[in-house]
Amino acid sequence: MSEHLLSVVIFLPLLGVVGLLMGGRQVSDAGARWITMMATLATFAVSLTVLQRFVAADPGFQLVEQASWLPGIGLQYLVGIDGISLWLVLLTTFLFPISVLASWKVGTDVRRYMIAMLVLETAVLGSFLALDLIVFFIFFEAILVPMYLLIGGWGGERRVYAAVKFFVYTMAGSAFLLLAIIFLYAKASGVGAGTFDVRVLADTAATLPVETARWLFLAFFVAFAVKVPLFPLHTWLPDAHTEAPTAGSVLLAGVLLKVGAYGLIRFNMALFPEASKHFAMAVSVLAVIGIVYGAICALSQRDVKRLVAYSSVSHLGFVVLGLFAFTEQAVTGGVLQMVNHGLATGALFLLVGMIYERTHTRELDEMGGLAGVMPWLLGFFLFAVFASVGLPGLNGFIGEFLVIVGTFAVSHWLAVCAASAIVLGAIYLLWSYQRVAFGPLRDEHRGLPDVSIREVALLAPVLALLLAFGVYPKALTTAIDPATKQVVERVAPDHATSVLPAGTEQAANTGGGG
Amino acid sequence: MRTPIAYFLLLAGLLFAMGTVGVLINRNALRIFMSVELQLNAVNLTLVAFARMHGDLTGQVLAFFSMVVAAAEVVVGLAIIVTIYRSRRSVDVDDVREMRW
Amino acid sequence: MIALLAHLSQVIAPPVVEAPIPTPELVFQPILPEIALCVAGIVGMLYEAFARRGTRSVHMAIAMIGLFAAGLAAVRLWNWDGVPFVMGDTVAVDRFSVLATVVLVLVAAFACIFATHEAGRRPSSLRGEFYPLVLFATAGMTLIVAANDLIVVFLALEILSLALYVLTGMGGRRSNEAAVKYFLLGAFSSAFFLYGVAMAYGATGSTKITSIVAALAGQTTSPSLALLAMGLLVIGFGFKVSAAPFHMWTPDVYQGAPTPVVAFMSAATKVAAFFALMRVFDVALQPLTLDWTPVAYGLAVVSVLVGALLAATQRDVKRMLAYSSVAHAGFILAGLTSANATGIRAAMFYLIAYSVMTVGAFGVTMLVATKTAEPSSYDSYEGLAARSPGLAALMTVFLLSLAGIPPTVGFIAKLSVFSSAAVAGNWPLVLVCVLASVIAAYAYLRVIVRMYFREPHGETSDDTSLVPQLAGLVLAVTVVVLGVFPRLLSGIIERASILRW
Amino acid sequence: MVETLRSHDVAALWVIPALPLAAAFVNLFLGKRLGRWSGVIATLAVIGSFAVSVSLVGDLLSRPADERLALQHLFDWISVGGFRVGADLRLDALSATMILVVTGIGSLIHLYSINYMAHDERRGRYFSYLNLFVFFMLMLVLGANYLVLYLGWEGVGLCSFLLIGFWFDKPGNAEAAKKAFITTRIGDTLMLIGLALLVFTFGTLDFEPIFGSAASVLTKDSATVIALLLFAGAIGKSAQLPLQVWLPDAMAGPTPVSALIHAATMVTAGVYLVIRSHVLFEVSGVALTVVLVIGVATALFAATCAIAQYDIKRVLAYSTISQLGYMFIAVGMRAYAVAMFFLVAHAFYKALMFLGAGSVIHGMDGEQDMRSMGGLRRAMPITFVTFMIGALAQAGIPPLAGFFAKDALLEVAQHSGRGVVYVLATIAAFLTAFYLGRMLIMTFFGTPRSEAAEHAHESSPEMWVPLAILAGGVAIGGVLELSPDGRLAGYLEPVVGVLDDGSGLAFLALAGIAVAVAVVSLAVTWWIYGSGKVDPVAFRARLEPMATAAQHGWYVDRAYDVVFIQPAKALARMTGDVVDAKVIDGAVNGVAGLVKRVASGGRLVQTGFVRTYALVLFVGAVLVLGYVGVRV
Amino acid sequence: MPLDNVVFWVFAPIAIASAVGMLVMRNVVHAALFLIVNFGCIAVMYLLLDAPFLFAVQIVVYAGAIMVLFLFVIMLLGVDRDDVRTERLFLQRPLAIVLAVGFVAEISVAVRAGVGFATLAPAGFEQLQPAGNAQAVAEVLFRDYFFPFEVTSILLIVAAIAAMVLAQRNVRAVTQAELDTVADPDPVVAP
Repeated sequence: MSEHLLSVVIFLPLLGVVGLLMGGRQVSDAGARWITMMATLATFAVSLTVLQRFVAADPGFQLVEQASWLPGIGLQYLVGIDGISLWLVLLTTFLFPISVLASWKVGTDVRRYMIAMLVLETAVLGSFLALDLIVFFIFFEAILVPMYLLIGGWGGERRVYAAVKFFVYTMAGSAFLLLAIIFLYAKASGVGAGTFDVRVLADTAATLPVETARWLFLAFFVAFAVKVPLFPLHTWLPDAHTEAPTAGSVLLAGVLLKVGAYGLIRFNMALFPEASKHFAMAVSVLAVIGIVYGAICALSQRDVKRLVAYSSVSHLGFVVLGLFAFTEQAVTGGVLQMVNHGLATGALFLLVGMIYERTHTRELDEMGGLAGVMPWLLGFFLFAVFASVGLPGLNGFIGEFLVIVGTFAVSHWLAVCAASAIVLGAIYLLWSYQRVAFGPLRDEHRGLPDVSIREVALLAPVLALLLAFGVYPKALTTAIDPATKQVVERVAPDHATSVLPAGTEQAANTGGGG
Repeated sequence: MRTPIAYFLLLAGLLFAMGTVGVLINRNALRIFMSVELQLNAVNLTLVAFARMHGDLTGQVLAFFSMVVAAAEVVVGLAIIVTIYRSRRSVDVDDVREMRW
Repeated sequence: MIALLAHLSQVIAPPVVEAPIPTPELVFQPILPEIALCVAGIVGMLYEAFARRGTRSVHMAIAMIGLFAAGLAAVRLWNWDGVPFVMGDTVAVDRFSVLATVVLVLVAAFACIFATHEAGRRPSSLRGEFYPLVLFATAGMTLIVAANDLIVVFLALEILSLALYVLTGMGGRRSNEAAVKYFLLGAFSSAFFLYGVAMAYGATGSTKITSIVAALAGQTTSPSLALLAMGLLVIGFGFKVSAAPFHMWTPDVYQGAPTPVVAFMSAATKVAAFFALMRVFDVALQPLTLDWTPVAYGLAVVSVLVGALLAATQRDVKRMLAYSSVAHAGFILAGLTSANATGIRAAMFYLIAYSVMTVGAFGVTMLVATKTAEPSSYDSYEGLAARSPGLAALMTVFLLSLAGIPPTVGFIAKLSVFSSAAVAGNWPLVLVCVLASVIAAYAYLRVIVRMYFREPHGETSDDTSLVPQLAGLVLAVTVVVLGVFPRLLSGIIERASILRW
Repeated sequence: MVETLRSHDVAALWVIPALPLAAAFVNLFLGKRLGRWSGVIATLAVIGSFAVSVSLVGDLLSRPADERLALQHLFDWISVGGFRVGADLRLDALSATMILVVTGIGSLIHLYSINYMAHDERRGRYFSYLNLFVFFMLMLVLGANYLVLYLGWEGVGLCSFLLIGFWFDKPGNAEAAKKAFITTRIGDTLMLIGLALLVFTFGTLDFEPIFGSAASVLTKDSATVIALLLFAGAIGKSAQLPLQVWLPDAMAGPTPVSALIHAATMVTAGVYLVIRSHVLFEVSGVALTVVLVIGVATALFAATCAIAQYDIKRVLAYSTISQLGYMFIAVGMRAYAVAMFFLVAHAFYKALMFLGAGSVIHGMDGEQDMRSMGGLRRAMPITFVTFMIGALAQAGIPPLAGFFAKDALLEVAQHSGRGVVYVLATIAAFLTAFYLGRMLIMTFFGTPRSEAAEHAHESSPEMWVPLAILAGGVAIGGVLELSPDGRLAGYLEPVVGVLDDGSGLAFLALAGIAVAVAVVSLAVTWWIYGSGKVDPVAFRARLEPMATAAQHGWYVDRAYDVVFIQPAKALARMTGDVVDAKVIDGAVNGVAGLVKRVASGGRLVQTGFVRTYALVLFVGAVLVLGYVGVRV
Repeated sequence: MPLDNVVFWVFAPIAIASAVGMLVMRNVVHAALFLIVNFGCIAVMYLLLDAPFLFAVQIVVYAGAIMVLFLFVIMLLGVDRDDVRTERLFLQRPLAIVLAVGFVAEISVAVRAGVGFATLAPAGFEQLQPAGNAQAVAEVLFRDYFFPFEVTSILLIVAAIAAMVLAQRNVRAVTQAELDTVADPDPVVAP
């Protein structure tokens, strides 16, 4: 168990799948729900032991497992965890039980639904933990299928269109990824033994001619940019989000998008530092465009889910901006923002889903005054809204602040433009909240029930974390920091890895609180 | 003999090409099949010519084999054509296109 | 017959030295698989001929025994340490052919299982001769992969072709059409093939693969004829493996032929033809590698594009699978462009993976919407998941594997092919292949969409009987297991990929 | 100029904000069950933190002047790669003053609210929001670094949003709430950029090191940039030009809220911020001038608007804006002590007037339009008296607190030789007295002009007791301070430094002028509105369209709507519905469509004619052999 | 001019002409007859190339057996009337001709490079076959190629089975039955 901890984390959900399959038709819907719940909870528990065994100070990979898999081409099963992936893994294992609980009401083909969920969890965890490019790619691709089934099977009216779009779009992106991986592999096998081990390939990539490295960077980048999604490759997201079932949206926003950003920091930067620096400005500009553009698009949406989807585009722009600023603060902020956005937007989608379950509409124009009938639900909603508006004290703020501060060292103007999105964010989120919660109540919405126990049970942990990480983000950063420090120093050894002007370290350390 | 081997080869090639044309422009299954036979004969001629060129008998043996094959093919082919004729009352291959696109 | 008796006599009485024609000493073990298959075939034939009311189970039993025996014989050749070439150096004995033989035998076995079921459902569809014909076809295939002489290759090719023509025509009206198309084009292409053999003979004065390579390596002969031979052989093989532009027969034949037959031919023909192709091109024409790799390159590009694009527009599953088999031929060729051990291994892996998936896919196809007039049209798949989830699940696994989605064997296969091509530096090719695989994925997705996201309409009913589903399950499990533990297969291939010459 | 203070740790500092926070949570989750008690709990909590504050401040003042700095480090909030921000609290003379105001006036307003909200079934929510506001306000003023300050800064914004929109079923209120938050958010964002710039230059956000090294580290320009960015935040919060638009609408909230948030405390946070970071402003210099100009402009602008209002609360709102302008004038002249004194005084009399107005509205059953009031001085004497005291105080009638504040300000202006400022400020003072007089007369004098006015009744003790207390404070408030270098200045000295006193007209002369101005203006109002010799309506009619324009805040709102909001909406619609849907997504779908078309084109080659197939095969053959022919 | 040259130059044109004839004849029976002529010419070529055994086999097997079989089938099916020879496929014939020409060109290029148009066959071919051509062929056949020879037996068996299977009447019954069930999707249209 202990030496295979990560594998256990990855494959535990599949145990649930086995259970569901073994049970066959005999498994009742309720049974399926409970089996899935147990599986996800168990996974969460195991991931907690990972957290407990994780050494925050160690910047390298921990709990590494290595096993030769396909020696013919030097493929091996290689997983490991570091400060960057640690919290993403926990976020995943944390969000999954909640999503399962959120989909308690799903009535059709419960077994298939739950199987899809569990497979999805394994795939996501795998892609966060894989250190072998092919293993990563396998999990990365494996994400598509269950998500595709979830969207297409239990989604809204245009679900098939959305599902296929999601699938083909992402797959087209990852085609380039595969291509680049293979190229890298080819080069590596030219140098030494063929392998897909990131850590080894990083050295190989260093030997590549600059031009080649840049092309490879782009190939990787496209794949991940689609997943993030980065402007202008984002158009699959609103459709997918809008049509997906609640849990689908939650996981899509909370976890799947992070895989893209994670890929950027884990592979693009680790493998092609020079190229990363070379393209940093371009990417940052794209990110900023995405930030503002997403916000502006959100302003014009009439569908709540679409609105939140565009807000995701905007927020993940922050993540990418942070990652490519290459200052420790910014990168850490970016990673932090990944986790926080996962929680905040996840919460938003949960709440939107609950509202939808009651009002059966996602159109802002068909809501209003709901705060009167369900004060608690809308209260929670407001809480989540302010979390993603970036209110200090809630988790959304720290990430954005660090990103902006960190970007400042690189380019004042990018930081300023990004900051402008803070206003826009306030505008569209409050505007939508106002249209949902305030104003006169519509007759057909009279007497709608407020939150049920189940809903409170699944909301409470998320909201609690929104507050906790806002008040004490250090809980996250202590683990993230060493890893990002390493990345930054690898990418930009010459360039200031910290926003702090030289010589003020002392002041910074002694100043606080005297 | 004084005739350059190349002449035989070219003749064979020519016949083969004509056989090909026959396959392409005929609508009658039997004609198409005959054209195929013509091709095979051209190949046999090539084989024998090469045998002569190399001065060993393998080529002739190969030609012999190809004749056997041709015979077998004819049996099957004609049988198939017969069946198609039975089900469609025609040996015009252009009528046989239920499946397309 | 006569010939058989003749050599039986030789078996009984070893040839006397002062016989007018000295017969070389015979080693039968290497051709035992073929013998087993032929014997079983003949027995089956006799049974069909003389048993008044022949029952399928007996046929099945005979066939299975024959296949099993052949498989066994083949496996016992794994550690063969006798002479590398037997039967007057016309047959090579190496693990390469052994592996192929085993695969072919297995494919044939599955085909028989499916056929038995199909025939049980529609007595008129497949008749007793099916089994002998499959056995003879298999014999031809096992022979073609072991052949060390182009003429044997040609003969074996003809054996399997003739058998397949007939099998194709065994169904109804459409299968007649398929048969006639298949036959005419097949004869046409085999003429090219034979011409190629002739040119090879002309170029080197021999048709033995080993002596051809020796002759070419020695550069004693003019390469131009050899090149011509290469070109013509490419055409012949290209037809058999249905690589574009020699693929035109594939969709019609796959759509028209009885499904079990398609299951058999789609997998087995590709395996046999490709293994033979590898032997001929990587051994016999090895000195011309620099000349034929570009051809393979071109064919690969055309095939993947044509296959993927056209597959994406089909409305009939069997037809779609036909185009996908074109695309897969392209992928395999892409692996062969590297013309080295890795490439060959990749191609072998891909072939075996492909046969598993495609046999499974067609097996499921056979069971879907059996009552309807157009069982394989996409409409029949609408709401399959709701109608019979088991079939839908199986089909999904196979389709995903064909699409190369992890963690199925299809992905590993594509990966190894691409990487070998990449290591050889064929960049544009890999790029095209990757993009094509995306398009192909979309093609398979269209079927999945219909199976899962559409409501079943009309009173279509599927055949959900146990045996074929079990067979499908076995294949599906293989797909996944090999996808997760590819070593199980690659380990064997490692040791089988050495060609003797 | 700021000699660094020797600090000492105080463990109990956190209690001050903690109490209201706790009460907020209690009220939030148990509000329904507590019923009436929720108000009591809330009030007790604030009173409690007032008590703690008093004791801590006393302790602070008991120390020698250069040790009046108490710090408490709770925990590391952010700590990333050497950049470290602690959750640190800081108590010095400045924050001491602020917390006393906040908790003191806060507790009075809480007390007042108990009755005011008695009939609202959501009062649990109300009090929890109110407590939450106090918490954030305390964090704002107690923060030992800019980030904690920013936390409070945004928090109070949030609470103001919640409380303005408290009665959300009226659409207008929700609108106002959103407007308030977003408008201030614009300033806040600029301020955030300022913080980023601070980090960039100083590597920290703690007050001590920044102010300590500002003079040496900052160039004049960078100082200007930072200072102005911070000031932008202040402009938003304190509703100065050009972001003043939200405050009048914010009156949609319950009146006690207006009293606490939009008069006494939150809106003064801007002043606090500028005073807190005066070092940066001084290094810049230009920034101070900007502050001064904005202050003057706002003071005048808002005063003119106040004159034309009918809604009693809107009068107060504009007067608040104008008074805040005064404070910034003081700050702009580096008379920080004066500004602080002005702030405190204003907190008292403006809270007083708002509560008074609330009591009037309460007595008038929710009527806010002064045209339907009149003659209320009989119906509600206590309210009248207290309100009057507040008004006179603001008008600058000695010996009330307001007089000293304004007088000190004018004196500084005069002595520091800023003649223009002096004149403009005096004009503003005249206008101030004018609209106050107008309000007084229209509300309390003359004859009742409506049903409600006739049946108006005095409010209950819970409501007038706070009024009385505040009135007392206003009355004796002046004692705190008899000259610019009075006690408060003394306390603040260690923080804000001493004001270099210039020379000019004597104190008394200035005072005389100031009082004269006030009295004259009040007389004029009496002549217009009270004496009956003039018909106010006709008088106003003569001033059209000026009057209406002023009533609508000189149409700044509408201008913004036309210039910013509508274009922005159009842009958004364009981007969302056209660019994204048609262009970008269109491109994606276009590619897919292209592939499809190609495919279906290629499909047609599969004609079903076996001879076509043969032809294609032969084409391939010839191509391959052609390649061979080339190779030969 | 030596005799074999004469023979070649006499029979090669006949071969080509008969092939052309086979292509252009309206009646399939005539076409078959022309093909027989062609085969005869090829047989003569075998003679020229010192392959008398194959000369015989060619006459017997092809002209005798195979073509007779063809004619038999033609008569059996009664399709001996003139064919419709209108071409419905776009560019089919021109393309066929052009491609064929190209094909010949390619072949000749290769042959020229590989063999050379002037090279004569080595003399002394007769010495290889003292006991006559048939004997020699037999030796090669049964010494080196006995295994392929065995394989042909399988091939013939398959052919036999094929004929049996396909010739069975009930195949047609089935197709008839299915003709009723399966509706012809759409009538043939010329693209």
